[in-house]
Amino acid sequence: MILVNSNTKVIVQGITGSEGSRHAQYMLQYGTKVVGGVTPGKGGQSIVGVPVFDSVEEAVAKTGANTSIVFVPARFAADAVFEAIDAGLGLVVVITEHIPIHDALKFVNYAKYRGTTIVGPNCPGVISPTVSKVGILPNSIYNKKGPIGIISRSGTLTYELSFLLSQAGFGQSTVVGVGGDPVTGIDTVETAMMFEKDDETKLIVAVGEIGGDAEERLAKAILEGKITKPVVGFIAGRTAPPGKRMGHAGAIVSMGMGTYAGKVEALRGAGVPVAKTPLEVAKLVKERF
Amino acid sequence: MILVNSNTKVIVQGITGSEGSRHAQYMLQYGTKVVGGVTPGKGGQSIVGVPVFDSVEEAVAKTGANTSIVFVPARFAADAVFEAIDAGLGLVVVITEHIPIHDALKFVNYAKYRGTTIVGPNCPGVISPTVSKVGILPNSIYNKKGPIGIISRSGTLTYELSFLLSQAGFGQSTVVGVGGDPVTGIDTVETAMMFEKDDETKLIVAVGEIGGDAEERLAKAILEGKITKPVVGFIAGRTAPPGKRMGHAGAIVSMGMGTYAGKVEALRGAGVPVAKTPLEVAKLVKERF
Amino acid sequence: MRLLEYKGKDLLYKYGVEKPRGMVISSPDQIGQGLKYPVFVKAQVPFAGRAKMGLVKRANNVDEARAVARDYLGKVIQDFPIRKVLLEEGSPIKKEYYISMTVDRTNERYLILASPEGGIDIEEVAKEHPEKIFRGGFHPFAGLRDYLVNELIKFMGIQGTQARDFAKVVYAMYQVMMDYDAELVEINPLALTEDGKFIAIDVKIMVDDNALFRHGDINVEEEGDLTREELEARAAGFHYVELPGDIGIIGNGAGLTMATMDLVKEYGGEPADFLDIGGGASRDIVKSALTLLLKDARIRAVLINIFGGITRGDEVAYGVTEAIREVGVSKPIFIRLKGTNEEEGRKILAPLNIKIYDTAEEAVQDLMKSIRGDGK
Amino acid sequence: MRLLEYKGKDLLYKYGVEKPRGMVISSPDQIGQGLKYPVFVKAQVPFAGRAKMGLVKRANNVDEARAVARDYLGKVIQDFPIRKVLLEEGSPIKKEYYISMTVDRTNERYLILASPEGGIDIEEVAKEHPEKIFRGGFHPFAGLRDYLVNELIKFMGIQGTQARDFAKVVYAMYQVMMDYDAELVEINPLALTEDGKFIAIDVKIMVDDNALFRHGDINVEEEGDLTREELEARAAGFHYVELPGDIGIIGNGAGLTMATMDLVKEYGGEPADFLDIGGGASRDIVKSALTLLLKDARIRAVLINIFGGITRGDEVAYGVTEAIREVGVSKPIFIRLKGTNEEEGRKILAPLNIKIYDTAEEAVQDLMKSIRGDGK
Repeated sequence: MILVNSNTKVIVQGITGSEGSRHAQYMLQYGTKVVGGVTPGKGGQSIVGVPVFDSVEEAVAKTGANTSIVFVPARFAADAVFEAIDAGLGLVVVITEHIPIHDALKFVNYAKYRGTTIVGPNCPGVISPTVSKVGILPNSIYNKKGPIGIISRSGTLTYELSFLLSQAGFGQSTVVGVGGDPVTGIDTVETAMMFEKDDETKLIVAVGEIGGDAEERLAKAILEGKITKPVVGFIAGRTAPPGKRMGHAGAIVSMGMGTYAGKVEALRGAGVPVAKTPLEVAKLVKERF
Repeated sequence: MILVNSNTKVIVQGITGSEGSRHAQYMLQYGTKVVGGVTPGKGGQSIVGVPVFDSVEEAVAKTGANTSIVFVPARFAADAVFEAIDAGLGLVVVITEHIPIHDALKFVNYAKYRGTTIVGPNCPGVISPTVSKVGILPNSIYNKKGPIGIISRSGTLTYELSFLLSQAGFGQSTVVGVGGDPVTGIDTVETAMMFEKDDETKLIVAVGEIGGDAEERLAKAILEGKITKPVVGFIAGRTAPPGKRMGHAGAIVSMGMGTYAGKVEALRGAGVPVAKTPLEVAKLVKERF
Repeated sequence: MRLLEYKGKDLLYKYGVEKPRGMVISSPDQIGQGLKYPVFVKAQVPFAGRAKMGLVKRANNVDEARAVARDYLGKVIQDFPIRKVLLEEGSPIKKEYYISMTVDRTNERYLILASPEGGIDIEEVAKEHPEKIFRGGFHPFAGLRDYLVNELIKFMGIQGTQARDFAKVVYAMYQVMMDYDAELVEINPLALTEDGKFIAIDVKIMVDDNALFRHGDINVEEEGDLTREELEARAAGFHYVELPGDIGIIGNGAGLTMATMDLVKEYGGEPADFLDIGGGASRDIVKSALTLLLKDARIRAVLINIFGGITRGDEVAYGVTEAIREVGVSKPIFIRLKGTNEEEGRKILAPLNIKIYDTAEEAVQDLMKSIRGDGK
Repeated sequence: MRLLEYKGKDLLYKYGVEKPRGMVISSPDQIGQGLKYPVFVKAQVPFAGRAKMGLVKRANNVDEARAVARDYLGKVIQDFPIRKVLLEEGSPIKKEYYISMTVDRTNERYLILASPEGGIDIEEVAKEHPEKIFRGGFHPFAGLRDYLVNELIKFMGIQGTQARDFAKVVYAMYQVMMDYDAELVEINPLALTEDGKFIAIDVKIMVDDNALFRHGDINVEEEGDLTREELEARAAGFHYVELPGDIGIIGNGAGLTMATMDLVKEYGGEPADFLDIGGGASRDIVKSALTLLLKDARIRAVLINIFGGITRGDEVAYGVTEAIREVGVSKPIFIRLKGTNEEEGRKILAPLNIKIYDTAEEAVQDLMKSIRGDGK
């Protein structure tokens, strides 16, 4: 498994908000070591049985947390992420959506500088089934450990794929929702590289969407021999109309990349079978075992 | 030896200026592999027998340079350093003095982020005697290879110490002028750590000045066992009047650190003998061989 | 959000980038003397290909300009009602450049794209002559640096005092990018006039929707590119795109919604919409979404595909119940419900006698059967 | 460069930090009505301990204020001629805080220092009660972040709407720090008034000398802290500090010059100055430097210690020659010359019949002998 394991000790930033407290509860129910929460000005309270602190630094000092999950509203979220990085946390999972892209650009680079791994923003988080969950993925469908590593750029589609794979008998080592925003922390390729080094993971399922170049870069990494484990792909948006253009610049940068056809061609060119439906993913995985 | 060696291939940023061209010439005379120079808008010329390029990127592409030395005037120097970092150079020696501190703060941190080693600003550079010089240290006094690594915060005092040590029969592995500015790239402790790992270096001479806390931190690193090779110290300013105060803040931060007495006490506490005169340094070194 | 041309020009002008002499009007009566004719009358719309759509015209005098403006101001193009028209004097153009600044998502930094061959065919230039496109990235921690601007100037073949003026344009674009949370600042063409000045002939600025809270001086309705439909969806709290088919689709999350559309197509159906209720939707949002589709006469059946994470099955179920209570069940509804509070949701939906599916495939298969059964 | 109090307050005020009502004058005649008496009359000098030196006085009316101002404006204190006087109304102070922002050189970032116990004894507080000092660093790539300001507010024990006002002060300090290349922004005390407002009672801002080229709005002579001597040295191009002894010292580089002073002391001499000609000094600078010392009646002998890197021996030799040609050799000169263009320098100096030494020790030994020989 990667990113989260039995040593993961989590603080919840924004724990006094409705999403923060609800998902703190769900994580605890799943068995995650949620050791505290942070909401400035609300230190001293206790929520869902864990202590609330005024600052991440204090929370880390008192609980030994090594991971944080951020539920703070978008306009304050960047500040919360910087706080988590400055407190030296190794992993920060940013659930919040609608964070300004310039903010994300800053904290993603700052995290790299300081050695913090960021997952998200705008992501469902990370789960190592039966061991630990740092995210909002529904507990009920994650009850099967196994050899599949899932990387997904889409939130709910992640659950869909995990569910269908578990139903087909394939548990997961870790499921990583890398987030759907234009700028995110670890991306599809970096996550695939982690799975490549993880002994438990025997096969990688990469769930993409139209737009961006994550799948194209994944194909390249496979062709370059950086990823040798079998990969099965799925890309949502085969029938979607083209989205808003980012000016001529967008067209010049992408040069046709980002389309469904382009992504499928790239992946197939790297020997990655691409399923047409989520259910077909399970079929393609089965063929490889 | 550390930092510069026979593989060092240097470009001179600001080579068309009077200092740039003069010291390019001196470095060539010393035997340094000066492979080119950079002055925007002056590409295509040739100065002291080496080609001039418009950009560092171009210079690196055409010459295979891995090191740069910056003679660019203060108000444009930060830009030159950023350019060198972005071009992926491993070592950038910044000779220029009077660079604004906020600029230095940015490029020193940026260099760390991108994996570039910065020496300076406001420094005499680095020399591995008889092998390579990237700096402005006078050629004539560096003709003796040997077991002494010199670290100096002061420019001309560096030459003085090197001269007296060579006269006393002690050649140097590498001499590093780390620069006298408040914010510099590698500092005394980081340089000492490099010498610690360098097989050629058997003894470290640390040349300091009053002000700052470099010597205090060096003492701490020795006490922590990070530096085990013998160290001999010299600190200029025993009789200097106190300088300008940086407000109450300066007093609160320093809390008495930075004085001659404090530095000597710290170094002696770590077992480092501190010479009273430059000549005494040679004597103390001799006692340790 | 894409700013209308005139607003983009105003922002850049504030930072020192010249624009043609002109005026913005929202009524033909506002056109008086003061401009030197002929002028270009440009409908302010937030999409490309305006010239080819006849939305830029030349007018030789006030009367002609008023006539064109009157024509434009009545129009709704691509669901966008034209509310502003820009009148501009012509400029004596010597050469046209292309330049833009944007976010390089892959490398997590900023990117300058530019070409000495600007104009409407810039994408062709990029395709046919990629060597004529300058690509220069810069890191947020370094900021835009002179050395990169110098490289750009050299590439563009600009010299002398014009180099300095061009550098000012580039730094102005950078400031707008930073100060206004822009995702794109594009000038095309940036014209060099006969008398040696740089003028922004057309400007496209996209401001990050998520950062609008920091920019109170941007008026979303007046200056933005939002269509009526988008403004309504924004108010309702979901993301909706109309499509040509007859099967209504509701999903939570863009990926799952798109995958649901793909699945419908795979089984031979035609989606009538893309409707994503987003993450953690309230019952009100679900209710509005379903109501919209139930009232849409084109739609023969509705497929709701929910896999709850932050979205809760009970909230979805309440929203569905309320919509049906209000509008009635005019067409078959197929619901797939999994994830957070799935059980609670099923219980709430039980009185409606709608079958709740465990997988999307089963739901789509039954939906297609029902459509074929009564349609074919 | 340290800005005078009034200038520092003006800068912070521009960013929203309140200051006492008052006025700056450079002549007693400028004092009219308009202020509410009593006022504090504060000489604008760039050093600490002003209150204890009697440079802050209370005036109960215009006449008293004029008298005090007249007294101050004539004075030269610590070589600094008082050119400006600040008159300020008193403030009803409830509590005094200390806060400063500076560069953390060791950790290469910025640093906030603050204490709920501000005032003139802040250094005592720091010594006796280090736990009452807040130290918070922030990285240039992260910038000042709310979370740190929140921690600071908590530490200071500030609550309610005052927390918001205090945060504004901190952000204003940050903006001044960034926008003006400040090395220090210090407010002490920052007063909380009886009616709940924060007011900067005294302000100290140090702007990086090396960055003054970016700040044309700072008038170095009017608003800065330069003494006459420093202004002269700045014009001459070397760094000079007068000391109480009788041996003149010239060196190149601060470290070597200090080490030369140390060496003179070690041999029983007393340096009359610290004079560093810097790196790469021209003959003109060397000439001015030596002329200054030759003309100084306190000085009995001059020691020149040059180890050239970027400084060239020939330039130094020309400067020495020219100074002696102009002023004459009124006292013994001992020159140590090594490094870049040493040989050329020796040749140029040969006609002067001054012995050129190879090491500083030899030069100092001979110098001391000469002094003792004719002095004792």
